[in-house]
Amino acid sequence: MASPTCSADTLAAMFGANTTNATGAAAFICDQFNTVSTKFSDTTYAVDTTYLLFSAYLVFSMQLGFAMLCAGSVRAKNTMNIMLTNVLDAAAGGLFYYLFGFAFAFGTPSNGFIGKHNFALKSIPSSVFDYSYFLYQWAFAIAAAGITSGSIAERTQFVAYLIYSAFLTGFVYPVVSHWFWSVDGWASATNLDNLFLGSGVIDFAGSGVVHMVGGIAGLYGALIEGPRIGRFDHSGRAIALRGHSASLVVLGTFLLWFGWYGFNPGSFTKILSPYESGHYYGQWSAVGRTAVTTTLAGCTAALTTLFGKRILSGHWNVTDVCNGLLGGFAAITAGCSVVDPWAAVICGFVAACVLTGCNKLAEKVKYDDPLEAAQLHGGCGAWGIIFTALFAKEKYVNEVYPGKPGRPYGLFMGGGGKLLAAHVIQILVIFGFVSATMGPLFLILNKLKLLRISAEDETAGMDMTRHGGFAYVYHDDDDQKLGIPMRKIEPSSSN
Amino acid sequence: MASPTCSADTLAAMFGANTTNATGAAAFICDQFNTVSTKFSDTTYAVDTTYLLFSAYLVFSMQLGFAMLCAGSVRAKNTMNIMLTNVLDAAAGGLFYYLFGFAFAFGTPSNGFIGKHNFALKSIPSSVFDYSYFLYQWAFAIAAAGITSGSIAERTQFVAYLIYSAFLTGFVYPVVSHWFWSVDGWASATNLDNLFLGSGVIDFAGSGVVHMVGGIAGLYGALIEGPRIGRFDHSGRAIALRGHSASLVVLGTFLLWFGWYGFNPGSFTKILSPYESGHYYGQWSAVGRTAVTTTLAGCTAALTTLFGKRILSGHWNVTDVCNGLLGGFAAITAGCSVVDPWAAVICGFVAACVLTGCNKLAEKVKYDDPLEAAQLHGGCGAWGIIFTALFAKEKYVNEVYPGKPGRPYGLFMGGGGKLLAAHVIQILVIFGFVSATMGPLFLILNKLKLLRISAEDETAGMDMTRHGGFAYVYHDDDDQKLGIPMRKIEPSSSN
Amino acid sequence: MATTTCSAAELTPLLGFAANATAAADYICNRFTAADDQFTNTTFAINNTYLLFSAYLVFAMQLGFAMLCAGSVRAKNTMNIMLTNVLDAAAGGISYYIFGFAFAFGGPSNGFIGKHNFGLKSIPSEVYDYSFFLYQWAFAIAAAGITSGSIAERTQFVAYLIYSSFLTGFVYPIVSHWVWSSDGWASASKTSGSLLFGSGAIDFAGSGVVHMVGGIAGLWGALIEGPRLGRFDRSGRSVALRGHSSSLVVLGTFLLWFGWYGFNPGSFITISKSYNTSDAFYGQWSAVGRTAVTTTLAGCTAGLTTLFSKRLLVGHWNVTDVCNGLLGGLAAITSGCAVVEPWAAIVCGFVAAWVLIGFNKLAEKLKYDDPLEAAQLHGGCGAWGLLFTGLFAKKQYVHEVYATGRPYGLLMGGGGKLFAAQIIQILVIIGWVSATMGPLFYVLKKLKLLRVSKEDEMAGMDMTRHGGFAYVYHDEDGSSHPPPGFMMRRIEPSATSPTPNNGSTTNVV
Repeated sequence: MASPTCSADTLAAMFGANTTNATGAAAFICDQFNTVSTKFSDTTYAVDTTYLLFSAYLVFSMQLGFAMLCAGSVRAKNTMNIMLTNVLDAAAGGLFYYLFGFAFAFGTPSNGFIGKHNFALKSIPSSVFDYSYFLYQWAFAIAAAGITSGSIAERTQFVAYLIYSAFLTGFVYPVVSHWFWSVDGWASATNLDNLFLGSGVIDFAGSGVVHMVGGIAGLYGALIEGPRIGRFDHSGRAIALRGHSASLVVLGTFLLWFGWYGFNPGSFTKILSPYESGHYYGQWSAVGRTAVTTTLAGCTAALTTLFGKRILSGHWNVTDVCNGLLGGFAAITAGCSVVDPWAAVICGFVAACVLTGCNKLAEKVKYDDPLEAAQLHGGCGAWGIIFTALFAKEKYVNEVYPGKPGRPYGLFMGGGGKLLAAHVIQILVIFGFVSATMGPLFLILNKLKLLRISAEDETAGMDMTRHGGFAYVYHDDDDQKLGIPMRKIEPSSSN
Repeated sequence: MASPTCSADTLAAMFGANTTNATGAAAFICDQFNTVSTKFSDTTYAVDTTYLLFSAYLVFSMQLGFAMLCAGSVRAKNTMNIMLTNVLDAAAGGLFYYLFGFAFAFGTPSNGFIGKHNFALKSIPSSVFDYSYFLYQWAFAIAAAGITSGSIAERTQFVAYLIYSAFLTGFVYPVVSHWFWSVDGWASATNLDNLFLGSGVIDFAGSGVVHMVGGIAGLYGALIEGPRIGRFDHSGRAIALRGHSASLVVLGTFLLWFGWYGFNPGSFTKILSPYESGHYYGQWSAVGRTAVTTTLAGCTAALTTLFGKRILSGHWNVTDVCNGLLGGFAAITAGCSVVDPWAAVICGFVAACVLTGCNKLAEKVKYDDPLEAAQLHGGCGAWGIIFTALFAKEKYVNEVYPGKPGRPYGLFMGGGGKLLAAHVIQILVIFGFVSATMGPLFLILNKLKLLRISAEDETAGMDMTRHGGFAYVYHDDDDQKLGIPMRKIEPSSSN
Repeated sequence: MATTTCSAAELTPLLGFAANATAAADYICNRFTAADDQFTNTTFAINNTYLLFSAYLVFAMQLGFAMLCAGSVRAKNTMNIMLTNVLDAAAGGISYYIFGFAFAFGGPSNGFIGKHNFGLKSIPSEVYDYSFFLYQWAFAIAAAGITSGSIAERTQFVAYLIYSSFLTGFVYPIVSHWVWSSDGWASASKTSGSLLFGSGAIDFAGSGVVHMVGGIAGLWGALIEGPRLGRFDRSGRSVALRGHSSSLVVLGTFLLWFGWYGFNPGSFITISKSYNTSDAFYGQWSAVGRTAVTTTLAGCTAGLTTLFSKRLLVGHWNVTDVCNGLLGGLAAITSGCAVVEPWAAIVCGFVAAWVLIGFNKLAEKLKYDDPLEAAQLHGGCGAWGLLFTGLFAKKQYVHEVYATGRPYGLLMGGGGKLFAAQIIQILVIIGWVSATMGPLFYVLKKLKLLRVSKEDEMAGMDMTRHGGFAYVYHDEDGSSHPPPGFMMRRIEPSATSPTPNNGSTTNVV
């Protein structure tokens, strides 16, 4: 942006000879202006960092949301197991992403495939990256692993979990994010010198990079493990294995919603960037618009699911509504910053339909995914990528991805098919890469008998067999001794 | 920081006598500059206050985290009791800290021992303190009392709770925070005129001031009360009295983690302070770095605990991992702003070992602490203070505590032993002061028979006897009438 | 804020001495203009950051409501009440986007209803940015959330959908137009025409606009539906129907408290604004901090007051009552939070706790059943909050937050004008909500769309309407064969369809 920097020589010449001390006066004035200019620079750093850090904290709270959503969606006997995986996603992810994940993803300068600098935060902060940026990206990385854990819940050995989680957070996800988000990535929309198809892929906050990656990894895990015991009966009919607590599901969903306000609007990473100097419309408006499109897509998807399920199944089902809502969010994530609010409504509506369709399909092919993660994040994520290529608005694309006027934009907005082509390739490439990495990994784990727990353990529940006890103890052990069947938590005064 | 102040006289002199209206021109230009300067001042206040307020809100959310963590860690029959204590920490703390706590802690000018101004927020806002600063400090104060409530859970009379909580929040904690954080405190690192041992104590966000104070108070409470009934059997073997809900424990832990991002990075209280004008590296980077060190310490501690416990007990235990995580956070709190990220990894690793060791010791000496609060906050807090004295980096110390170049820094970083000496004294002084105040208080309460509830009440649970009923009513009383023992909820199997 | 406007025409003659005065003046002024533009940008960025994060906090209150409501109802209706909370947010999002925001803030308009910006048309503008819409949406859904508590456990889901969209899409936006929009007839920030009593009603963050509206809507709903089965026994004695989980109640309360920091201090909308006082450190940022402090103190005082008075009245240290008291204090301070001193907030909280206790006694006497005490809490304490503002608003703060020369609190020597305006606001809100929501609930009742059948109510709505209970603490197959030592020790939630047994109830207290 224009800044009030000042050249003393120029000004001195203008003052001319009949000023007593032209040079001095000019230097004095220019000093002042330069001070002003540096202070603006300081202020900008402070404002942007404040914005980015609090966004990162919000994204982090999504990990809490995932933990509660997963916990509520599994049966009580596996609650400890799934929550432990969520805590470890964050913890192990923190170390791996610090040591090499961030370097693979954003280390620059590098080739288009993988980054190779900044291991263990070496030479950070720099003029390009600050610590806050690392923190923000870490919070994203752990979200991807959280998605996958839902797909393979209730039947996976804990060791297998540790291995795939490290591999996903430390390698697969960083590489994909390098391709689409790093300035060097081969398909990145910010790789201005060498835009893929003259356009680059617009995956603003990661429908593909985060959600599809997590979802497809989950798909392979769940496919290779096979369904949970009792999920399909002898005649092949699907039997719902309901989660143990709808309260936790709603809690988790709302926390994810809350965190998504860091995920999508936060992906700007800066808020103090005017689009036009001194005007009320700037990046802050775009940030607000992103929050609005996010909200509307989720809301529409939830309502669509509500009425759709009412018609299909006859119930007003809260967990389905929660999943629909999240499907809407996963879909809008790619395009949230470059579409109009009305388009977000369309995005949410279709996302709900995509999710319902994928779920029907999954049932038909006897695919069991306790949290519908592959359908939700994989399916709706893919739709979101397509959606962006259809509805991206010219004005917004140029504002959000500056420095290269005349970019292709959404097909339905008159921007031609180039963006769509790039996005279709994105979907295929992500699908291919995750299949080529996570598929073999799960297969090997399966061969080594490290993937699935034994049938006895599964029936008894992993909490008892692996994690030292059940998650809930609603009444005292003493009471049981009496041999009286207690109906509620009414501890009789024992001894 | 340098600001563009402008003197019209100086400038007029430079323009010189033979100019048409030198004074007018100079006044005009300087007016402009002074306006700019005022606006910078306004902007800085706005940015810093925004940063501080949102940090305060995050710290407040830790109270929610404590409530959930405590609730999940006690048995169902005492849930209402412990949650009530957490709500009251915040509520009573708010009043006491407003009336006198803040004055004791930060009222200035004062002596090195206790503050004596600003009772009931008198003459606030001032150029030193604004309302937001009070709010932030209040959120800290209630955290200390929250820690203690965990140690004495499940067996303490509610009245005793009210008394000690008021005393701790209103007097003990404020005095300690005055010593180490106020500009007048005898051991404060910001007491530039009179630095203790030429160094002052670097307890940036309160491993000692908050965590050790809370933990040691809890230690005395729990020691004087003795263990819960049934915690150690006749032969003296320890019996785990498990909490009733692991979901609440995980929820609480994640909320504490979330809130810790306000606790540690927020302790800068300002973000718009450049270290070097116009450079990308400034306090905003230090804030980000603090968030990163905090994250890494917690993550490492969690992983260490996971594998450590797997080896020691054979389980992958989620509640232990949660405690380990929190131990890592409590430890890094003192040094978070002055150490490198790699040092935070070491801090977390040792913190996990310290916690495991303290727990072993507690079991051996038959000390019963339902939330391991004394071990976790006391033990890891003390380690954190030592850690800071070992690993504090020269550059960071001078940036974070400016105005006095050549401060001592970490022993292992080549900074000599002065800081370590100061920190050892801090540990001893905190231990002594809390022992001398909280110990007698609990003893007197015990003598007055106000401390521990009766054995009957303890067996029946305090919720029933003191709080009007149990926390959970999972089914209707109606059902009981049927006399049929209902075993489960059978969801109509879908089609 | 003063702007650094520099005009080259003004500066050129002053620089008459210079060799090239025009160029020099241009040069200098260009730089000042650039600085000024940057200040504008910076201010927008800061204010939007502030407003957006406040909006996120307010949104977190919806989560708080969901958890509070879930914990306060019986287990068999948990899914139902949580679904209504999710839908408040979702349906509210769509309807507020399409027309709610336009009704509330679409200006220029008349004093009664807004008529621009439907579907966010011509937004962002100089006046409103997207973030303002998001913030107001988060407020709108809070109002509907309040009402859902009053009519919990006995309302048909369809009725819920209808009243919720009517409330969020029409009733609430209109009230907020009156009191908050720059065109509203009772607004204290009215920019054209004369102010109500030369003062306008000061309802800073919505004790009236949000809380009373939600509470009174709930009052009519609960009155028309009547109490839950078993709430009052045959002899008319009240029987407490306790919620199923205090943990969720406490979780919800803390989340609401957390979100309230977005609700009250966030209502300033901007933070980077100087008050142009002699003290450079004092500006809107201080007022924002003060608002957070008054909010905290009012809630804390109300919580403590409730604790001790309930101990005296009932003999228990009751956590759910304390939570409700706390929320009552917060609802009361919402109106005056920005214009009162911290010590006044303590008065506010103290009285709010007694108002709530009083209304609860009254409700019991009148056999009014409100599962979450929403009408008493948000309606009663909200009304007290409006009166409180009329009594305790401080001159200096009113002038800083609104405009100089305004009437202020009666007890602070500011005369009765503000107080009168506040009373009018209370009456008008009661009247308007009664005139709109009352008939709506009545019509729904006539159409038999309001209340569920007795059987459904006994069995619980989760089973009959929402496909199953919220909690399944053990497996169908899990009971199969765990080794005896591994018996799960936990509550056994009970059965499928309990046959209604003559509505007899047990004493749970």
